[in-house]
Amino acid sequence: MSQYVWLIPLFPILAVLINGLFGRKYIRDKAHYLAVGSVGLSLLVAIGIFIEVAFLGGGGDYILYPWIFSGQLSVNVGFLVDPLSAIMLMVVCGVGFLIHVYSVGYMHGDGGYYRFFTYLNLFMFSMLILVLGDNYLVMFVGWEGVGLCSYLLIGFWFEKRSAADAGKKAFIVNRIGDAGFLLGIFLIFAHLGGLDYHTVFANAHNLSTGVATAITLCLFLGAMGKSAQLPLYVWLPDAMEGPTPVSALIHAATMVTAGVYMVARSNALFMMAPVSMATVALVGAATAIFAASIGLVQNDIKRVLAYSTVSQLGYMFLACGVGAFAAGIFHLMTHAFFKALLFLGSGSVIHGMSGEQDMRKMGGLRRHMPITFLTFAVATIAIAGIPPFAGFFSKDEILWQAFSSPHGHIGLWLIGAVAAGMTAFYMSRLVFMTFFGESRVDEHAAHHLHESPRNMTVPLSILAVLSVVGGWVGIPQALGGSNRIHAFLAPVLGGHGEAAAHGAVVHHPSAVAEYGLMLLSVAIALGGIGLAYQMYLRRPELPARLAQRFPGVYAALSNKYWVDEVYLYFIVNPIKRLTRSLWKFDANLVDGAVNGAGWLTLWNSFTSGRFDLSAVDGAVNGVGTLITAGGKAFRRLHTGLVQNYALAMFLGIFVLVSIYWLS
Amino acid sequence: MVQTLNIPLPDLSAIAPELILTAWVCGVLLIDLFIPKDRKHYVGILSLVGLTLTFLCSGYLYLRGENLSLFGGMLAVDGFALYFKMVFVVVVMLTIAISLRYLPLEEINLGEYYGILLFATLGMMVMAASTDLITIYLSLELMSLSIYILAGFIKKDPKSIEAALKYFLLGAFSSGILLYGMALLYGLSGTTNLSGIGSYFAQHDLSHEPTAILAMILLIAGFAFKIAAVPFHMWVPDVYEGAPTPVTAFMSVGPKAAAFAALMRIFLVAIVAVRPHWNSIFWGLAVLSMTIGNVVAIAQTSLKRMLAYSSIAHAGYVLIGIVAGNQIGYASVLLYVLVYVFMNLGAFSMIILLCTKSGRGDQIKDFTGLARVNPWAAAAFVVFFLSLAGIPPTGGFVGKLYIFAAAIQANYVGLAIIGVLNSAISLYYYFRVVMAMYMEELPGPLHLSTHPVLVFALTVMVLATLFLGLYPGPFIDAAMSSMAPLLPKAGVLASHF
Amino acid sequence: MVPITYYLWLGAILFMIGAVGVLTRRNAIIILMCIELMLNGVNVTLIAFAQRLADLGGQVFAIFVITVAAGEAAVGLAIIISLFRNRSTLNVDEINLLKW
Amino acid sequence: MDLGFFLLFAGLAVFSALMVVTQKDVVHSALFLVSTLFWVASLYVLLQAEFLAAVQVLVYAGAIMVLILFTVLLIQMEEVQKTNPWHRQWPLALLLGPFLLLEIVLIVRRGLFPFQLGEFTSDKLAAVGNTEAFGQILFTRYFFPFEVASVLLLAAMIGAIVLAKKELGK
Repeated sequence: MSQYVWLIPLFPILAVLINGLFGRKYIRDKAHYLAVGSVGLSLLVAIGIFIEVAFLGGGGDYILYPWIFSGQLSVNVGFLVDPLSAIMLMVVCGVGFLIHVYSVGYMHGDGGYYRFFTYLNLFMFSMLILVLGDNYLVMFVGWEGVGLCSYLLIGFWFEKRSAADAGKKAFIVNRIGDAGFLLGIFLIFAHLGGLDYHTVFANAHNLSTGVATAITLCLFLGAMGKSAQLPLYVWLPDAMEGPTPVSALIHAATMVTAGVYMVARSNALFMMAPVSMATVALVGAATAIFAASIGLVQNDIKRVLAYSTVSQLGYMFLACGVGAFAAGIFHLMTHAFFKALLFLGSGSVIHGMSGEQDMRKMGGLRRHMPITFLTFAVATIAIAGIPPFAGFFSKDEILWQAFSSPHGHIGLWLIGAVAAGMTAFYMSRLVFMTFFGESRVDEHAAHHLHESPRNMTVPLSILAVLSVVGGWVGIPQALGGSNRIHAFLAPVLGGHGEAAAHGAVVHHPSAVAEYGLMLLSVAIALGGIGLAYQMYLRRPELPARLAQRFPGVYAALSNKYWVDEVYLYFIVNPIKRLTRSLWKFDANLVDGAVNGAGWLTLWNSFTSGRFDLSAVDGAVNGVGTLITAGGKAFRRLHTGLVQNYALAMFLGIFVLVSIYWLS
Repeated sequence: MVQTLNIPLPDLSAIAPELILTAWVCGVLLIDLFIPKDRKHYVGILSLVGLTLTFLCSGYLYLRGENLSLFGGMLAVDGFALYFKMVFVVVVMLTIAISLRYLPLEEINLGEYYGILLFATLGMMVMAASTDLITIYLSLELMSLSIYILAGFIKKDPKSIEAALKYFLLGAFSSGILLYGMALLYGLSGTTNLSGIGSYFAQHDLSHEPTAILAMILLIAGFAFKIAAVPFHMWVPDVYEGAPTPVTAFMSVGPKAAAFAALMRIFLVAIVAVRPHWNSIFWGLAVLSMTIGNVVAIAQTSLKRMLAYSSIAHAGYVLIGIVAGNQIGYASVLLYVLVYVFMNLGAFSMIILLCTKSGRGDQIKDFTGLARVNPWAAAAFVVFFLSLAGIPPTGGFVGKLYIFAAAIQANYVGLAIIGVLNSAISLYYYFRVVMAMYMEELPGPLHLSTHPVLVFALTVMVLATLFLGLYPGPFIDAAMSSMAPLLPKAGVLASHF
Repeated sequence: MVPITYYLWLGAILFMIGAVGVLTRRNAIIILMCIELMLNGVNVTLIAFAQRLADLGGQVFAIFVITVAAGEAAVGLAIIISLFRNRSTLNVDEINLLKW
Repeated sequence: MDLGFFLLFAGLAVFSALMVVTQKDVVHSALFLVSTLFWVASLYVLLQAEFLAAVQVLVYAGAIMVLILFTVLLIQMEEVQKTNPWHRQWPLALLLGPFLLLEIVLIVRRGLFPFQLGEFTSDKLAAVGNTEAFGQILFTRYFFPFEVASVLLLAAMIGAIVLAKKELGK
């Protein structure tokens, strides 16, 4: 079965070609047949492969053809089937398939129906290439592909200016990360002489710590961009401008986890670089608590989920950083189930509410949307970490590893535990505000309020089941399970100083500690839920009073710690001031000589409304604007006067000769 | 005293490609006189036949592994020269293919167009093969003069003739500078032969001779003008915008590649002794070209100008390969040139696809909603842009991969970082066009004027761009082995592959 | 015997007068003539070297430079004539349709 | 003796060159260019390049300058004369030019130029005759560039005709 792995990405790309080239004229609103069908076929193959890998011991490296085979660099287009990629396949194809089905209902009647499915399938193709590739270069192919699709899909409703801006923002931040990843690849090539995983990991132990640190930090920069970690997380909340199925698939379940996958895949490299491990853990932990705290006060239903995603991704990196790669992947999987479910559920709510996303205008929806409510509640319990739901097992394992692993630290555990409490709180808050209490729905929307169609609720139900049982593959031995997923992933991820298998330490003196921590984290989760219950159901006036009591804290949280603004003031504005004064200096100096008019206009363009603060939205847009303005400025040098050009050449020669003459 | 002249004729079969082409130009120009005005495209097709012959001939010599020095060291027929010759012939064939429809539209359907294009080809071919300053200068001028003429071919269009004037004045200025450098080089070493200069420099330690460095700077200025590296790039946007689009497409790849070929011959063979100096200058030029090219491209509204700046940036990328100075670096120059031919010509050809009697179709906004009208055309454009931005799985990615890998291997990590960041920026402006094509609604009816030959050429370019990305191995091999004749002279040890 | 340096200086001076002329004069024809001056500077350099080196290569190079100059002048003047028909000016300052 | 002639010719050449650049009238500039070319040709004679001197006068001062003057006459220049002949950037050019010249002058003064590497010493040239030696070498060693140059002239000719001829039938 494994040898047919190439079929998995083939189906979606065929659908892309057919839908993309004939969609507008011939297929139009039937685009989903091909789109959903192709992903379904991929899912079938993926299931077959998974069964083979899990139970029959199959798998291997399937080389399609040699891609670059000349010079010192030799890379194949090959697919690697091993436990890690098998799990990723199941997550991507499974969740992807459900979301495709859901999209049929959600996107019904949209003008860009065929376009949507084309992009979505293209995304599936890229993501599958990413997880299946047997070397970094093929992974990078997928990596860039998912980035492009994300860009196209965030900006899908391009009529909305905010959507177009969000696309731009995502794009720029991701490019920073991608550049890091690419540099990491080059460094790997330069120091290990190859790019396929086998060669790289087999030779990783020859790397010096310094080189390994450089490589892994570059790789992690890529992961930070793609997986929205501090400080590159800013694009993900804005990415919610895209259609909700996109948020569910790309910005929750699959693409954003690519960074985690990459770090886990490169575990052999990361284990060589303690500094990088510590960085990963710290960034992960910081992101987890930081984003969770912002999530506490957001009122847009999708934004809460977005910050929650950022926070949960932080958990996964925390796991990787303490050497518990399997735990990271485990959480990646369970998170894919319940976060996709949450997003789809919120999509169902938004759909029912005729597009309203503000939770303050919801309430009491459980009566109108019973299936959505039920499934949403399941997902909330799962993410809050209440046993025996999926989230409990994966999150608890991460916390335990953060505490007990040789790379771990009690501080990391503490941060994780507090963030877990916050998670429980804001998720319950979301449920209480949306589904309970009195209806605050305005009349117009209330009129249309309805449960979503079957093709949306069925995926919700399936995901709900998965959110419950998904964690059972990783029940720790301390609770009488066998932690199958850990054993399953061990050939790829295990063995690297991780505090042995979770639960294999039952006889360890700290077994008591493990039970204790487990209970503690459940208690924290329940506490979070209880607090939310108190604040939003029992005494709804409480939040407002708290906000009044602690205006600073509230403002900090609701303004997302002013991160965008900080970027603006501390990075963008100084650069701007610098360039402006440089230009001014230049302009004064050269003005008389080189065409003054050009320089004046240039200076003008800097001082005029182009740099209007209010026009600049956040740091990243600021950087974009900055580059654009730089372009506009340099452009003015091209005065159209041929002798200015000749003078530039002459000046170039003059400078070069002078440099050498003086030295 | 009566002396008989014995003109030493070598085995002419080695320069058969040039001979065929020369004969063909004369034939084409003569036959053109008898072809009626509305049938001038036959001249183009006839030229294509001649180019095919030239290509086959070059290919035969290439496969035979010729490595000769002719005319007393004036000309080399080696893998390096033949590789470039084949690239040039492909460039010109594609240029003719995209011109067939364009010329009648602009009412410049003259047979001489093809004749002069072939002259330019001849110049480029000789340039890549030259191993003497005199031949390099003459062939460079043959190429440049032909392009001055082609740039101003739409005489009634003030923009076209303005482009010709600007290119001519600056080109003549820069070739004067180049010539001065060559004269100093001649005075320093007593010969115009590249290997002769190289061995003289090696024997007498001239690596810190101020005059040698002055000559080197002047040569750099001259060549930087031709390859459009900052700050010698100022002509590029204006000339690219004004010239007839097929000519722009041709200019952006052909002469650039030829200049790189001659540059490599001069700098790697003749003045390799001052390598530390020119290397640091090229480092600076590469960084400036990439950064300014990419940043200014963002601010453009005209697609032609945008592509002009992007071609400046690409010159910067290619220079990285030369700065790296190892075998992969040099080979990556050859590889990148090949990839660049297809992707850049392709991008310019898209403009021709949109060109109508009423508009030139060279604004970015002209492409709004193209994906709705013709998804095939839009998809082709996306392929070219992905390749230009260096996104896998296209040829541009493989080319950039090799260039940056070479830089890293040669320990120019900073240069590689700047290059990678720059290619990150570049996607931004390429994708503005993609967004316009895919995301925005059609403002009005959009007419694509397709022509079977143009469509065929576009298909070839798309497939080539993709093929180079998906299966680049043979081409990398070719680039590596073509570079081999120059490596010993450049002091690079060819490692085993 | 005149030292070669004098000839080189003369060549440099002619070259630089031409170059400055290219940068400062606005008339396209005069710019073309200034370029011819630059080429003359180069030729003086080449021929001076040729004599010092007792090698005729420099002289041959110089004659090719003159040939190219002739070709350049023909093409350049054709462009200038064509331009004048179009724009009725030879002022390169006024020829700036293409910019930015 | 030689030095005296050199100084005379060089001085005249530089003076004429300066006049080319500074004269307002194109025709005056052109005439001064002819003068420059002539004095440079005289220098060629001093350098034992008699053939080149002849070519310089015949081709350059003769043919090329006539071409330029024809163009000048072809184009009605009245309007052109009225405007300011100087580009706005002249101060900078005038600042940089002499500076760069100074640098070049100082650099080439220290240049390590080899001496008499070739076979055509003054005595040999005097015996064989410059023109003959030149012709001999042009058609043997430099045969290939000669052919390239001929192609170049052909291309230039065709191009000039295409660009300069008026559209027929319009």
